[in-house]
Amino acid sequence: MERMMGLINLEHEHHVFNELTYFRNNASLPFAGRYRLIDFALSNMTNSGIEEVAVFVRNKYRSLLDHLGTGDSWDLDRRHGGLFILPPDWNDPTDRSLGDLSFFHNNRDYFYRGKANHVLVSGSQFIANTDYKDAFKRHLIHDADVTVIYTDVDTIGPEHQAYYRVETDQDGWVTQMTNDHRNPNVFTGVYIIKKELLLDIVDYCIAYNYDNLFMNGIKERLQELKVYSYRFEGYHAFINTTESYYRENMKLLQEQNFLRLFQKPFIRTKVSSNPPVKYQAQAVVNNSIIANGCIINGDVENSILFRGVEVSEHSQIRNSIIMQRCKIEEDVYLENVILDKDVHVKSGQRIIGTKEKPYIVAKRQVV
Amino acid sequence: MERMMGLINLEHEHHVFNELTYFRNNASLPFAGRYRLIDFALSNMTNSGIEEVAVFVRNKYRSLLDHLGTGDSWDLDRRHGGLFILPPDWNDPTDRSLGDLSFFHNNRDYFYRGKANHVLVSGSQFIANTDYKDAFKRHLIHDADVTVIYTDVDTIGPEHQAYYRVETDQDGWVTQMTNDHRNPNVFTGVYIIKKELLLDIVDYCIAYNYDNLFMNGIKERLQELKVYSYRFEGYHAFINTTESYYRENMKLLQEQNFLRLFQKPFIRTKVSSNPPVKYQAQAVVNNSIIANGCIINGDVENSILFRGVEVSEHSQIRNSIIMQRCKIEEDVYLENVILDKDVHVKSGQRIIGTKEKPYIVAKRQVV
Amino acid sequence: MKECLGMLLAGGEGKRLGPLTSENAKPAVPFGGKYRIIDFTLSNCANSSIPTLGVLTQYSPIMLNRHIGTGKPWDMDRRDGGVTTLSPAIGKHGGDWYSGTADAIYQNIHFIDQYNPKYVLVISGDHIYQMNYQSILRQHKETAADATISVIEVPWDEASRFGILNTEDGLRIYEFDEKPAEPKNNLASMGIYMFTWSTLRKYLIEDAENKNSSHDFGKDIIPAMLEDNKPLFGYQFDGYWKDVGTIRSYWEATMDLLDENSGSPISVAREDMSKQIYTNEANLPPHFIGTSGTVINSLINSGCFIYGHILNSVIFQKVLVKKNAYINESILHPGVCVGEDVHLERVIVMENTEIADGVRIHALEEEEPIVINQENLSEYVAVREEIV
Amino acid sequence: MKECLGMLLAGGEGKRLGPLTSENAKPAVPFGGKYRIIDFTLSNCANSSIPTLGVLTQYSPIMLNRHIGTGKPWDMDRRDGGVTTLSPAIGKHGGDWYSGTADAIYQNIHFIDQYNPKYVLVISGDHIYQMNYQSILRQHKETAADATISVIEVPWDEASRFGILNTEDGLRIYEFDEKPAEPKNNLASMGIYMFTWSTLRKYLIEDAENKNSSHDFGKDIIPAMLEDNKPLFGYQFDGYWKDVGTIRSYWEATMDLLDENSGSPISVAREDMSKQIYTNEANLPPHFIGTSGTVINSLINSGCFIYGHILNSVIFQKVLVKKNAYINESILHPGVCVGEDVHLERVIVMENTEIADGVRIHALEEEEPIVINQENLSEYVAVREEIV
Repeated sequence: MERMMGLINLEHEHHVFNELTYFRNNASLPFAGRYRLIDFALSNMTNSGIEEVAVFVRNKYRSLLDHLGTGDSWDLDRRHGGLFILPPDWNDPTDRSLGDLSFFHNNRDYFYRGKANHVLVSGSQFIANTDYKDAFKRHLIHDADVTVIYTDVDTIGPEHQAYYRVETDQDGWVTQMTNDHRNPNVFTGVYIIKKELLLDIVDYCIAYNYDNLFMNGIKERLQELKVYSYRFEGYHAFINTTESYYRENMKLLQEQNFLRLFQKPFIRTKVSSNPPVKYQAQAVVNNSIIANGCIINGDVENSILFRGVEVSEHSQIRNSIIMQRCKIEEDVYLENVILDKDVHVKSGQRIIGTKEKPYIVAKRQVV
Repeated sequence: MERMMGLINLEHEHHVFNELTYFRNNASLPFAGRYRLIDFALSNMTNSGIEEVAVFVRNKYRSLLDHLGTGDSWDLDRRHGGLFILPPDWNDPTDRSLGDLSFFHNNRDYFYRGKANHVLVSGSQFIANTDYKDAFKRHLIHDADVTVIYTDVDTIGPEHQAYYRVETDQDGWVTQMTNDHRNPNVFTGVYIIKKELLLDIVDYCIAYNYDNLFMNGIKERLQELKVYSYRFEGYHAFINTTESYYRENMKLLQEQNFLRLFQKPFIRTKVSSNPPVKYQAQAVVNNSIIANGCIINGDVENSILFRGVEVSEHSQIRNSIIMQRCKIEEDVYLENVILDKDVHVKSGQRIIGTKEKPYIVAKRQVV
Repeated sequence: MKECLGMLLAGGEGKRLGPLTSENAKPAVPFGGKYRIIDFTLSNCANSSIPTLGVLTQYSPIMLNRHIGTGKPWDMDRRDGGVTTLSPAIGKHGGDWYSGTADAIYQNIHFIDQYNPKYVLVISGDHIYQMNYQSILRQHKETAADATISVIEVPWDEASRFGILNTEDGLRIYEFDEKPAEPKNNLASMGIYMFTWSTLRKYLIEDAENKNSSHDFGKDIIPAMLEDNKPLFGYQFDGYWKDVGTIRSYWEATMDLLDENSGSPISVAREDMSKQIYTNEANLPPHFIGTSGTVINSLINSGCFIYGHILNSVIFQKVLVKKNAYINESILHPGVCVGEDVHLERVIVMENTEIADGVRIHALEEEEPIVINQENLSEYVAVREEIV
Repeated sequence: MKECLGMLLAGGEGKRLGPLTSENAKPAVPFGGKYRIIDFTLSNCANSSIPTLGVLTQYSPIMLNRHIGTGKPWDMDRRDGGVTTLSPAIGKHGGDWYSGTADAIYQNIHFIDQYNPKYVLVISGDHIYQMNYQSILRQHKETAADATISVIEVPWDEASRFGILNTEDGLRIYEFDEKPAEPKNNLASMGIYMFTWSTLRKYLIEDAENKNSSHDFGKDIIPAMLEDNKPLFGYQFDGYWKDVGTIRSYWEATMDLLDENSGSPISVAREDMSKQIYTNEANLPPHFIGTSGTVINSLINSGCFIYGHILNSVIFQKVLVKKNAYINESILHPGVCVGEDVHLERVIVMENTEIADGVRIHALEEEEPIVINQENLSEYVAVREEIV
């Protein structure tokens, strides 16, 4: 039986999140009221029938370990397969591998162990709710070495700059991957590759001292490999800057976007035991996304509240992202603000950022 | 309710295992046919009713992660509590902590999160099969700040040198911890401490730039703290050199030792799906410990065979430790040998080490 | 050996809950915006470190079994112990359905014996309350009782509706009065029993052999123990406790959740980590309040889309409330879809019911709240049209 | 939606296994030094990626329920699906015990429907074999069959002991012959059925309404489908397959494990990672062979202490064999203790039996192997002493 295994490769992900990633990896950035960025890549994999997923991560992975736990929220707490978080821990003095090749080289066991003969590779910054079953079917039908998933974006923004553009012939075979700013066919960072080939490419890259498996081993060798393309259609976001992070959160406040991202199959995240949201007598909530555990007695508009946020009476929140367990006292006014986890805003405070550059308050601050 | 949480602290463990620990942490050293050293500390904790255990580990922790998995073999795959492996991953530029204090300082969350108000701290090198319920009861009755567990050794060997000796008054309160070679009351590295006090000591040690929580924060402050002693009686081993490793394995071939170590409660380890041992027509096995999955058609005496070892006809194995999945072809003679995992010994080979310095073959060699 | 094993009676049919239990066991009825009734008892066990639990089912257990699953939400997916659902089985002597609460335990003596417990906690899965069972165990051990029964003070004028425990000083029980016409006391049994297993085991076997027995704890086992002058004690509980055995009490207990001063479990769980309520949670997105939505004094769970007006109501997951709908003092179970311009007042809407645009259903203040499902919806709609 | 759901019939009493099933369901009988009979079928499901499985129990299910637990050893402790044990339950129309194999599935139609599967695999938990059910599913889809029945060639002279499938070219079944006096074919049904659920569902409902039916797949459902000329096919299996329904066949299947050329599951599992056998394993230390022990052509599990002589035998976990004991062609179940100077030949010793020093028990070559437990041991010992 043809099967895929999963790999979420966080090496080489470009991101500019400043305060938001001082203490966490970009993959564990909170998103859309109760998720972390990595939930999308991970859920898309399990929704594709994948039963073993590895995560290559170099640093600040503590919150990631905490979030993923035993993998049970994704049904990946398995005796065979399951979830493997693979931080660097290499002790072979003869090892000469560089960049993400170090991860591939030092984790060969993971690839050999599984029954799968294809690998679905993904980053954490392409956000969508999908499965790759159809892409896999076409990958098999065309007997492709690699199938790259791309999407057609309406407006090219700075967050797309870091991704290659895909050019194909009329049959869908990839002819070039470029940085052409006018090409709207943006590679999503997601691709399917034959397992044996992947391991060959690892050897090749190490032999030639390369440090980026996709760039050096696939993109630069398109002529030698059979690389097919698969076009993803559907709601998506690329998130790799504070600006795109804020904008993509806010976009979800348009109902049709929220629906398109969260229709079935559901994205899974770590479960918690928060009770339903309590709206109190003075609550006025409008066009907002509210996660369980919140208690609201104030005025919330165009905002996203993560789990366990408290908003007291006579406070107003506008166009803001309020992360887990923040406490907003009375008579507070917040507009275009991002509060990281556990922020406590004292009574009477007034904070206003801009739409282009929201005001960010780091974790656990009292303001 | 008074409860303990567990901490296995691998920092500051002294060991000289050479080849055996090139690719693994000392805590994951295989022992007694199917265990790893850490199984004893971990099982003793769960057998004491502990439901959350953290492991402080600095490097070569990949085989440990693999061995411990989701913690399910120890019933630690929990939504609340469970098993936390905490390698270093710190990103606070203001952090000045040293030695194991870095682990304590950067993992305060772990201690605050749990319901327990006492911490059972252990290393991985004291091997015993026990629970600490009685020690905990006495710790509570005496309202001790710290209760150190010691044992009375018959013969002092080099493996005991690294451990303090415990001196007490007649009521059992610890008066001194020394390096006195004539004192047979050897500290096991296991102690129970009030959680709040532990966190205070962390602050104290960091304030004074100390780098060893037990030595600087407890041993040097015996006068200020109420440190009680608890004497462990029962079969045990200290394993921190190749010599003690080999000797303590061989000691288990005396039936009464094996029985004393493995009577109830059972030590738990990672389960596998190996079938029962198959003894073939020419098997001659004598005074040996044989783990599941082995197929034996040769002559095995005074030896320990780990899971999945194959011994072909006309081969002889004497006083040896053969780790997982080794394959011994025909007409081989091995005496005083340690084969690490996946070693393949070709037909006709003859290897003889000494009792004091067994011949060690590293992982995956073909000899 | 386990010190204390729990046995949770979840076999009740709950007939007085009407349509709510027509296809579903009472303990599996949704409650509190996110939970099922049994979650409160299961969470009590989890929070009380009672890690080994038998759940006795017999009536329509599929939903219940699926809800409990491996027991993971309550950390009861243990290798040794954990949660086990126990349905009646054929043994050497042929099969029997459970014929009473005591019989249900009797038929599972083998199950209990394999853990060799010293104490057995017998509870039922159809009350809303938060209790740490370690407290009743502690008192049970201190008084060296054979049985300890949790009791709660009820108003004197309601006492005749309950099983009343008549006690001496120190809460020692000398009489059990089932629904007394003239109560001597106002301490009502909560149906929570801590037994010393060796004693209970003996009485269960004797009771099973007694052909005249109804095999009930309250009617047979406790009186038999009292007759033999065994030490039985009351354990006084003074927290929130609510039976949800009728549609009215189910609705009232739900409304209690909206009153932060009622002491009802959800408010307590927010404040106290040791009193969390766990459930087998769907992994749903947060809810979405549209520009036309308003919500006041209500609980809303994840996965909902709210474009209408919600007042004094409890809304479960995956509910859609369209524009200009007006929901007051009502309970919407998971997956309900409420059309535009719908008015509901004092209505309980069962799972996945779709209510078409413009429908209006009201139960009057003095009436029992109306329970709606897809099947009976047309009756109420017809009534409305006639009135019009 | 699940493409294919498994239903495992584990309700059999296994009367012909004598004392082995007096307190234990047949699927829970120990087999192969480490396993229980049902492990082979459960492992087949795990290895075939059939992650959703209903296990139908009714006879003495406690041991079976505890063995299956959350399903973790087979990776079936899943959030959605996984393994569910199904005992008979009281529904709206009162309760019924399962009265036949088809009735057992019929009573669980609601369980199956909730997963909305396209295909349902019906298997039983009392045979020893290794099969990837994906192969039978693949053939079932290719032939667009309504039912595909796994068959195995049996010797012609034994064919009349089996349910024989008479087939046309391409293995299309035109007749099912239950234990034919004069078999037309030697393809025996293995009791493994792949059904298209929509078709099976219809036949189950019809069959349930038929008062004259015995509600059995082989006797009622398959013949009814054949009568309607539905496309039914045989799926030919040619691996190792053994019924362990009698003491003699149980013993023979065990002896097969010692013969590396028999193709029996344990040898296969050693070579082929995709055919592993999983069980709910106790976490025991390796076994210990003392200086006075010898072991030849035998299987020994962990937790044993061997000081005697073991030949052509299978020894389960936690067995102690003392000095000068001599065990030949025997099976020692978990926890057995064999005294000094004991001789056993062709004996099956049940769990936790203690055999005193000097006892000798032999079954002759032509006799059925003797099954010993603590209760009947004295009879055999007495016999021995009389002979002496």
